[in-house]
Amino acid sequence: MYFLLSGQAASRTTGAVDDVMLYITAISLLLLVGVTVTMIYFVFKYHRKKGHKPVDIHGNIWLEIIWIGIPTILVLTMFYYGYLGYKTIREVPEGAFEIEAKARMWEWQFDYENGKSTDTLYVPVKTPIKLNLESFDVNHSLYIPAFRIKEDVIAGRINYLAFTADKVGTYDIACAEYCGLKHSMMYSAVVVMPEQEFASWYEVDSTKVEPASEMAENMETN
Amino acid sequence: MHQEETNHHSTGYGTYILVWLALIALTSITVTVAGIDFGMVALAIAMLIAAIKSALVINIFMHIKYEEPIFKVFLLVSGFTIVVIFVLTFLDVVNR
Amino acid sequence: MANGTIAVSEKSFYEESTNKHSGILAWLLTTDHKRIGLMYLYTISGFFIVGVILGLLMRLELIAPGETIVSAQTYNTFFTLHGVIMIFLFIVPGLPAIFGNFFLPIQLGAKDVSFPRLNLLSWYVYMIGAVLVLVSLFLPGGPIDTGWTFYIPYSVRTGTNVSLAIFAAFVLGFSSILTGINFVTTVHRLRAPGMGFFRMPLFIWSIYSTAWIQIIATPIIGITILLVILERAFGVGIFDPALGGDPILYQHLFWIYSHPAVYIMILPAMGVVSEIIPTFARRTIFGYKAIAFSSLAIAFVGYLVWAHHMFTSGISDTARIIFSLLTFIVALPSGVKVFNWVATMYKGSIDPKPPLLWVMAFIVLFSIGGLTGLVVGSLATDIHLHDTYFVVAHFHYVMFGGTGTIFFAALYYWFPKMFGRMYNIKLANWGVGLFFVAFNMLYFPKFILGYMGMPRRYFDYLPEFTDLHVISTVGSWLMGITMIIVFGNIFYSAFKGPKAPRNPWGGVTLEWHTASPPPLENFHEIPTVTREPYDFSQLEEMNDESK
Amino acid sequence: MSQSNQAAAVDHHVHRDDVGAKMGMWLFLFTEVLLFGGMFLAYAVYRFQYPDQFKLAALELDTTMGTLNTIILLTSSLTMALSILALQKKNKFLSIINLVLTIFFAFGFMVNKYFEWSSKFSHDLYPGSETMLNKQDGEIVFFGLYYIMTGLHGLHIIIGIVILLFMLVFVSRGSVTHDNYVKLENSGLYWHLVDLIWIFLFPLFYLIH
Ligand code: HEA
Ligand code: HEA
Ligand code: CUA
Ligand SMILES: [Cu+2]
Repeated sequence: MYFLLSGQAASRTTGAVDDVMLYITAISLLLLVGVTVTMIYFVFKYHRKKGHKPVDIHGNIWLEIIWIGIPTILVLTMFYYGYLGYKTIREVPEGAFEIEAKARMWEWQFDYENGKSTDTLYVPVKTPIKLNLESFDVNHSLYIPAFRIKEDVIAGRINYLAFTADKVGTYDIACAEYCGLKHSMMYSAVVVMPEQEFASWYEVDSTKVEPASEMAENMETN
Repeated sequence: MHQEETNHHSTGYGTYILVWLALIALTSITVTVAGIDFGMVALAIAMLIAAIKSALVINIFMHIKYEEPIFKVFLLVSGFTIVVIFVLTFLDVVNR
Repeated sequence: MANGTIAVSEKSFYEESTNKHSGILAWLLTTDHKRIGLMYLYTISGFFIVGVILGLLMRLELIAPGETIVSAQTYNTFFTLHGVIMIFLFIVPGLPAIFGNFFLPIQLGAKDVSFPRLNLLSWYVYMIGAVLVLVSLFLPGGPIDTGWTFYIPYSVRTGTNVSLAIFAAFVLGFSSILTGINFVTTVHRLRAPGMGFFRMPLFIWSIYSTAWIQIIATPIIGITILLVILERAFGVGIFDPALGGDPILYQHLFWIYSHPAVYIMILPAMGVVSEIIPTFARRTIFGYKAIAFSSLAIAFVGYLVWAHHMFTSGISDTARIIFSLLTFIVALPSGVKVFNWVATMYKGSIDPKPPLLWVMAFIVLFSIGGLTGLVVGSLATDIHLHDTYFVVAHFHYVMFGGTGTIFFAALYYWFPKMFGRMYNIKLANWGVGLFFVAFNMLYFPKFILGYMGMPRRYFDYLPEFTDLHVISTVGSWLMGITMIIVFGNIFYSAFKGPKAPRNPWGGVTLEWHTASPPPLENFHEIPTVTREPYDFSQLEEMNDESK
Repeated sequence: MSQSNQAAAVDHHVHRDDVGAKMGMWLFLFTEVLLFGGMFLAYAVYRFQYPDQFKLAALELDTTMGTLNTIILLTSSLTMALSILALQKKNKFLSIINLVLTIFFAFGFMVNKYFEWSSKFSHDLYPGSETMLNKQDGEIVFFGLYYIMTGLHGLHIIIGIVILLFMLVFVSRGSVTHDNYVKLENSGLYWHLVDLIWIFLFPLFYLIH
């Protein structure tokens, strides 16, 4: 599934999710093609024009067992695989770098431990990050498609989202929970920087809000 | 479908009055018990008593005892549904 | 299968009425289940077209990023209304209220449902709900803009007419409950002599299972909606986090109904499939009991999986894992059905007339929808795909490709019985073919969009998504043309089509034993059932009778 | 049961199916149970989240009033059941007396409820009031639930009164009789359900200490 987004996996979770996707899709495709081809084959083979006499077959207990049994095994493996991927997504490694991500209609705000506050998320590469999600008004959802992760930002509670970016670059952050008029414009970005660069950015003594990413600006003026 | 079929049993005025007395008695028990501090068990006792009371009402006042078996099956289905909803919701709530 | 059912056809139910009135009043005051079914058909089709036009407008807006034809607020009300109309006015009541009403009593060999007046009341309640939806559009405040899920706290904060619109959903739910009660009672009390549970056609089994979900699940949405209305009116604090409420509890309550509701939508459709395949393969159904019980199983297991809509909402990890597991289990009974249907074609004598073609389209489209349901049922992938176009694609495949397709299949299967006329077969074949192409063009790109990270309920989108959106929009135009052909054929034939015989397809369930259209009390004499539902050895006998 | 049902019924011109009617009523009652079930679920979740605040808030409720109403309602259930039984035994007079008593108790319940609510209101305890907004979250939720659940229950009592008044007319006019009383029986079922719900509401709101 990597082909869908250009480039290699942007984070650990990207690969984990894509693998599960590939697995389920492959099995599903097999089943789908199997069912469709069999059906169409029967329609031609037993077409009324050919004058077969229909045979009343009431059922076959073994067949029923097979087509309950095999799919059961298949879906259990799908579940398990999905569960493994999910663990990768939810586990917060010891000593993760914590950032408060706050949502309001219709913008994001990221507060760092040292008091820095930005509207774009800056993180060091290859470092586990934990975002604590908090809402000022209604529900939102912090979604980073490139990392294949999202978690709702629910009013009145604090959810979390964890990730480790593997590749330097800038990735979109979207809001994935409907939150009113400008829900579709509630974009921001996560800027993944080399560790050094991040450290020097982080140390610059400034609490002023950085300018929004270009993306967010473009969307706003639309 | 004739009347006799639905009007079968031998419930008399007396039975109803007895059941009513039992309901009143259970009510006073539950009120009294609530006055004593049982901590966590209190809720369980209160619910147990409420369950006994409703069993009485359903069985005798509402005649479920004397209806066709399918009615009891229905009752089980709806009771079961409630249990399912509670259990699965609490699966989330308790573990949050 | 039956004896003594030769309808000495004099008057059809169109010519005879349950009341003294004539003209429109004869319809509005009727207690005849067939007329009520038709009244549902007309009104529900009407709302379907409204919903579909909203869909078309949405596609037009989405043909390019930025504002194209409507403003963001209008777009938000569009998808909300599209969702509300499609779910509460079209697809939930659709098959049971139209075809269930019309054919359940006939297939049971009964004169009517258990509570005919209640049946009429359900239709009025439905209409009241529908009118309330429409009224909510025009009151100050404007049309509701919350999405059809009405999530708290947005639905408490927004100034649009949320209360009235969701109250309409409450009323519609009431109608749904009344229909469900009526059908369960009818199945238990009014089966013709000789018709044990295992001689019931599978359509009845599916309607019966559906009716149970309607009874057991709908009250939950009722109370949830009432709570939202009270929250908006008085600030009672049940859901509003500002007052101590829990928005996630709202989501639980909402989905406790709304997940089972998706099986209210699909089960009757599966029942219709189980009718059509034997008729056109002219052999008995494969695995009767497996299909019958899988309906009950779906109704039951469908109750255990609701939180798969909440995998990213912050419910506990334990809950996510168990709900994901249960979600995978719910796919099994659907699989059983699919496999048995295909097996029913084995060694049949297959005549691919339009109803069967619709069913074949259904099997493919529903399988795609269902199998992608597994993708979103898996925890890892759903975290990524939740609230993206992938989900939008999934549910259009199961709802429109599943139930919608079967809506047409049922219409094309039972049309001769309901209207006593026949439609143009060739045009009908074209309709199915075009539908299949248009459908995939319209919705398949949405899977890819979703995987690329396009969230749903988006008025505006990033430029890289444009191409796929354009394909989808063009698909919607093709779909529009298809719909005109499909509906046009039916509409024309209802007035001008050639007279249909009693049994045009060679079906054997009870409805094919009576006249087309049936007389007022369905049969001149209550039939006695002596065979299984799909026993085609009686076909020749039947043909002789009708001569 | 399946075979015989209809066979017996067909030859009657107008087909009457009392078991069917009762079945419909029971199914309807299940929907009521689930309607309240949703509320009880909300109650359970919040009681779990705010155990102490629920206790605190419940102190404001008047246990005596609640107990009194419980007894009234249980007694009305008795008179309801007696009314049906009396009619079955062809004692129309006793049936009417008991029906009137049932309605009387129902009114009594509502009067009691009225005083209870109005005393809350006079203490400025209602959703959105100033006193209320100054309370802790759990207490606000408790009162929200209290008003909605007892309010919804009260609404059912009022509907019940209307139904029972109709029954009173039917029984006195003789359209509900000892061999055709399924309407009265179904009204009874409804009435007992209202009682049943109260059996649970009572300890959950009035008896938390
Ligand atoms: C008719 C309606 C309908 C039906 C039948 C289904 C059927 C299923 N749905 Fe779907 N669903 C919806 C309507 C429906 N859904 C709607 C409307 C939404 C979105 C709501 C919203 O947010 O607005 C939704 C959303 C939705 C989600 C949430 C996605 C999200 O928001 O993140 C999930 C997650 O698990 C899901 C899963 C499933 C599953 C597993 C099935 C299964 O029942 C499918 C079973 C069928 C098959 C599997 C195919 C046939 C079987 C075979 C060909 C062979 C057997 C193979 C195996 C078992 C391996 N659905
Ligand atoms: C049964 C259910 C159903 C059906 C049939 C449809 C049908 C369609 N839906 Fe559906 N849709 C939903 C249920 C359904 N939808 C739901 C529940 C949602 C979620 C809402 C929410 O987020 O809250 C949704 C959301 C939804 C979205 C996502 C919106 C968003 O998230 O931003 C989109 C976007 O493209 C869309 C498009 C369409 C289109 C193009 C059709 C097309 O089928 C329309 C194609 C048909 C035509 C174009 C025919 C035109 C007809 C005529 C011109 C008249 C015919 C003439 C005569 C009869 C004479 N829908
Ligand atoms: Cu914030 Cu959508
Ligand atoms: Cu679901």
